[in-house]
Amino acid sequence: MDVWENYTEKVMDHYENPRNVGIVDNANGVGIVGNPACGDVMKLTIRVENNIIVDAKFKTFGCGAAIATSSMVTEMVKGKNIDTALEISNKGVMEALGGLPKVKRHCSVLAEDALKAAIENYKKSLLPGRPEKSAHELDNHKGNVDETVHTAE
Amino acid sequence: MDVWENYTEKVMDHYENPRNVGIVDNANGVGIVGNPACGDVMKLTIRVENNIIVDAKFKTFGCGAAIATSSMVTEMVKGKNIDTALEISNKGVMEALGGLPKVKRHCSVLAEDALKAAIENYKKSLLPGRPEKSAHELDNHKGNVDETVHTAE
Amino acid sequence: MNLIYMDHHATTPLDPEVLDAMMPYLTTEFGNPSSNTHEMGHFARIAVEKSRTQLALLIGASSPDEIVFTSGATEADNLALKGIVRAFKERSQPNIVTIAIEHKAILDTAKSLQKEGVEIRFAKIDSSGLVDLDDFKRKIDAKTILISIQTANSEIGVVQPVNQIGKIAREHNVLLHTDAVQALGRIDVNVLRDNIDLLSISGHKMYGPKGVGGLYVRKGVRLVPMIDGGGHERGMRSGTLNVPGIVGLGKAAEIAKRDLLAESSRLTLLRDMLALGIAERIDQAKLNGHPTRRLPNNLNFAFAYVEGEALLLACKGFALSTGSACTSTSLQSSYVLKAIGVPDHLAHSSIRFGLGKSNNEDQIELLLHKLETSVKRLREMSPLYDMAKEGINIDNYQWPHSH
Amino acid sequence: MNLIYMDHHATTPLDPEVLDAMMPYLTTEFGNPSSNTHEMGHFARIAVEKSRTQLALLIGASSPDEIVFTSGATEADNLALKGIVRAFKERSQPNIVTIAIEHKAILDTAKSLQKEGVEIRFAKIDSSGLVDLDDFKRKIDAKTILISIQTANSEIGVVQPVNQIGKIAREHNVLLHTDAVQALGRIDVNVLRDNIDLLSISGHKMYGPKGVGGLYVRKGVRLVPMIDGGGHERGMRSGTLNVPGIVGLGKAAEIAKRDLLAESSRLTLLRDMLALGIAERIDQAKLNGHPTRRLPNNLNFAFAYVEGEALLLACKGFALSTGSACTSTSLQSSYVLKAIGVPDHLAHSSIRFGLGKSNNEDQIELLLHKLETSVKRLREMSPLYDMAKEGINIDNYQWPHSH
Ligand SMILES: Cc1ncc(COP(=O)(O)O)c(C=O)c1O
Ligand SMILES: Cc1ncc(COP(=O)(O)O)c(C=O)c1O
Repeated sequence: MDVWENYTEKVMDHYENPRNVGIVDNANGVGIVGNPACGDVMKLTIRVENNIIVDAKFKTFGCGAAIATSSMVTEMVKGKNIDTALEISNKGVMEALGGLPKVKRHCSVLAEDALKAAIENYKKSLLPGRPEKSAHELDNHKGNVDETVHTAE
Repeated sequence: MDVWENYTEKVMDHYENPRNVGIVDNANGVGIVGNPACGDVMKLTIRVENNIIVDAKFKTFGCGAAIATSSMVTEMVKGKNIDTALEISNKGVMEALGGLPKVKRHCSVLAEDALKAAIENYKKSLLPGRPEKSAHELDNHKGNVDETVHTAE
Repeated sequence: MNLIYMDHHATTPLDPEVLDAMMPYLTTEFGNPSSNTHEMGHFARIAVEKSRTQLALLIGASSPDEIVFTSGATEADNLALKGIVRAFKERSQPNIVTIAIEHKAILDTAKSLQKEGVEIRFAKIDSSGLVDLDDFKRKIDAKTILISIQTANSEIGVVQPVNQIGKIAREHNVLLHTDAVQALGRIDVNVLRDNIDLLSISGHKMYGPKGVGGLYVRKGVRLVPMIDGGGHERGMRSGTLNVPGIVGLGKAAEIAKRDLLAESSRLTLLRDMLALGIAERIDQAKLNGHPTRRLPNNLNFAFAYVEGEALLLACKGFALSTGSACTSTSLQSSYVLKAIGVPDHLAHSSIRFGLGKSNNEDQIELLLHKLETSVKRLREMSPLYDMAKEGINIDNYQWPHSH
Repeated sequence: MNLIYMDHHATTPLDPEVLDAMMPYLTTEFGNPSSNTHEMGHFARIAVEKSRTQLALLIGASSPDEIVFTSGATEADNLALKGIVRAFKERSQPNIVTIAIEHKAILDTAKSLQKEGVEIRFAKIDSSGLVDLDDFKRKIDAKTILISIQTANSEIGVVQPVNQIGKIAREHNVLLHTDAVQALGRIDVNVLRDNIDLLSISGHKMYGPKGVGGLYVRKGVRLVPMIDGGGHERGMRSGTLNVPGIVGLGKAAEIAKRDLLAESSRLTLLRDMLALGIAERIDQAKLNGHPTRRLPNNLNFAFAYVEGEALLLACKGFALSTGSACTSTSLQSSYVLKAIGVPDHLAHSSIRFGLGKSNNEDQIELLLHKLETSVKRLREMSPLYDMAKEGINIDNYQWPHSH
């Protein structure tokens, strides 16, 4: 957690000027991963047209590295074919940021997971008999992508 | 043993310029007390004439306080009647020196003991049937004043 | 870079007066107090004894001889608990009564004593961090050999009712130890008034040096030393005395006593200015710990929906902390906040403000401004904030157990 | 008063370079290395790790991570012995092999371990203070969990054959601890070469600060901590790190390594000048300890028939010692001199000369003059001298048991 001297300039830049904050209008893929109990929640929304990710945005509750990796991953996927996008790994995100402190690597894993969850969610929405849902209703989580989880009491 | 700041000027004076070092010529009383294993040996020789201590000298193996108390006690007894001299206590010696550090009080006790041993030795030499001995032969110790202790092997 | 330091629970800078007092002992007066054959040792000894007196005066001890110098409060806490346990070793199934928000120096020591067969009993604390006195009393029985309760907490600043615990200890005839590290120099501490038998002191938490502290051991209290070798410190703690450190600790104690009233009222004003500013400018900022029974220099706020470290990063220029500096090498949220029932996400959103001598109103104003804008910015990025606005209760929401 | 300090076994002054290295950490860089949320902590952490490297280099360790910082060598000695004993607690009737002239930090620790059921075996030493290697081997058996032998003695400066002991330890597969406090910076110490598993270091004996030291713990060696609380130092020693002290210790180690050859040969010359001068000018002055296998800065002479403290008093202006500074609060003569068979009266007549950086030839000349005249003067006052001249053997003479 020795963040101060270990965050690269790129990380600090993406933390201070995060790209693509928000929710994509008419998103057709959404991934939410993480857990506030662990200190990180990432929500990634994408708009896919003709298998191309035409837009991607994030909302993140998390440390500086979590915000920077979220921001970076949205930048990396925009304009990419979804199959190419699925090849983006946490390592790739870290490299793009010029590296992350050891204790912060899990943030890049989270970003990869969020991306995969969003794409998977988009793919499932294409299955027959499943009407496209609004971004909000599409909220889902790694591991139980298909379940409605807004079970707040 | 915090000697440096605790020795009074008087103690230092008697240590640096000890009075009456040596063996009294024609001594008729001698006291040797202490033990090199404990770090102190005092030898006090006196010449008594008409019950008056006309001369007193010391030789001491011991710390600064041991030397100073020896020196002081020789000064205190000279010219005194032996009975008055017997009233000299370790406290009196300490007072005359302006006090001693706590850990050094035993030196004043030693000085008192040496004086008593020397006077006792003188008194015994007066008993019938006991010829006056030379100072050297008179060496004796507290507790067994009457025994010859030069049993070196 | 001109960092504004507001992490005074983690450590404090040396007071320049303290450093001045230490300098001779870092240069010409380098004697070992155990050297009794020359003046160097003598001067060192005098300096050490002066410090002992300064400490005794700070805590209201009846004699300087009741102070045992240690390498810090971690050692003092260990010595208190282990030393007493070992002194009572004939007692079968002994127990110690304490609370779950003690410093790790107490909790980890207790854990290691548990392995030796000592039962550790935790008295309840309420959601403000205050000990439940009734429960505390119930936890004490004939096998209780020691009570250990901190004077004040290093994270949430809560000040425990040590005086009342002292009365309970006296009634039950049980020894009382208190870790007063965070309290010294900030609130009045008095071992005689409060029936304290053992009290831990740390230099670097009160503008004194690191690596030195002390344990007050009331006359007549017997403890078995942890560190043997030469019989220094009435046989309770051997080792060559850290003369410059001890001199600094003594001077720090003298200053702490001298400036207590003025500095604690000044800090109270600053603290209240910060608390009020946060309440006025940032909604859903929740104070952790008791609203009034806390140290004059401590605040601990949860800024809901914003992760603490990200907020600290936004407050660059300020040295602040998200948890206890002494334990935050893991990604776990603070055990103290957990113990008083702060929900996980709020624990991760919490910031500790530890004010001190160098802080002033301008800095508080600057900090408030940073906090206000940063919290706003980060909330705009936060998916939790969106959920909250939609009326979803984050605490009860079923998050999947990801990684 | 311009005291000439020749008591460098008791403590040494801070090297000015060391103080310079410490100053930033006594002023602006006051961070707690455990604070990981701001730069202050970060800078402190870097400084601590640098020191670890400097120490590792001094003792030839393979990694800086093998250094555990402590409050001094007394703690390090305790941690080594107690930590290993507790790590081997499943072993029934364990024993430790050591020698009777170890520092009290070892001997007193051994005594307290004895109470816990650990057998302490003392290998024979000869009249020069050197360990008897054959006897040492014989003392080791299957239940031996640790060997502890000092690298060099603080009173008589005798340097033990640690390299050979290391081979024996390796052959018997037993852990080896050495207290290298007096050796560091004076002779070459190398843990890898000598198969040392644990090694104690003290700052203030090598021109570093008081209140800081270290224990080298070879990778893979497990020991149970004495001080719990937060898990600092790989879990082996908790407590806020004494950053200025640690920085100073590191710098002292760097200088010790850098200046080792030059300074030790310079000291050897001074020492030999003093020894030769004493031999030439004062009859019946007997060297205690081995004539050649001793530290370059140590001499220990018995000036027969003259009491040591009286002689020191005569040598006013010089800071010297009659025994170990760490233990001489009693009137007992040195246990080290006793253990090597020095007769009581000669033990009481012994003076330790501990040379160091500030000493020079002029001072040695001055000292020789003082010694010569003082011994002469005091012998004239000494009844023992008279006895000796008469041919009486003081050692065997039957003194009455007075007071
Ligand atoms: C309440 C409390 N107790 C004990 C300690 C440990 O003290 P030290 O840093 O002197 O080891 C600390 C701080 O680390 C503390 O805040
Ligand atoms: C050989 C030896 N070991 C251990 C110690 C104790 O070290 P410290 O003074 O760092 O506690 C000393 C000196 O006091 C010593 O000379």
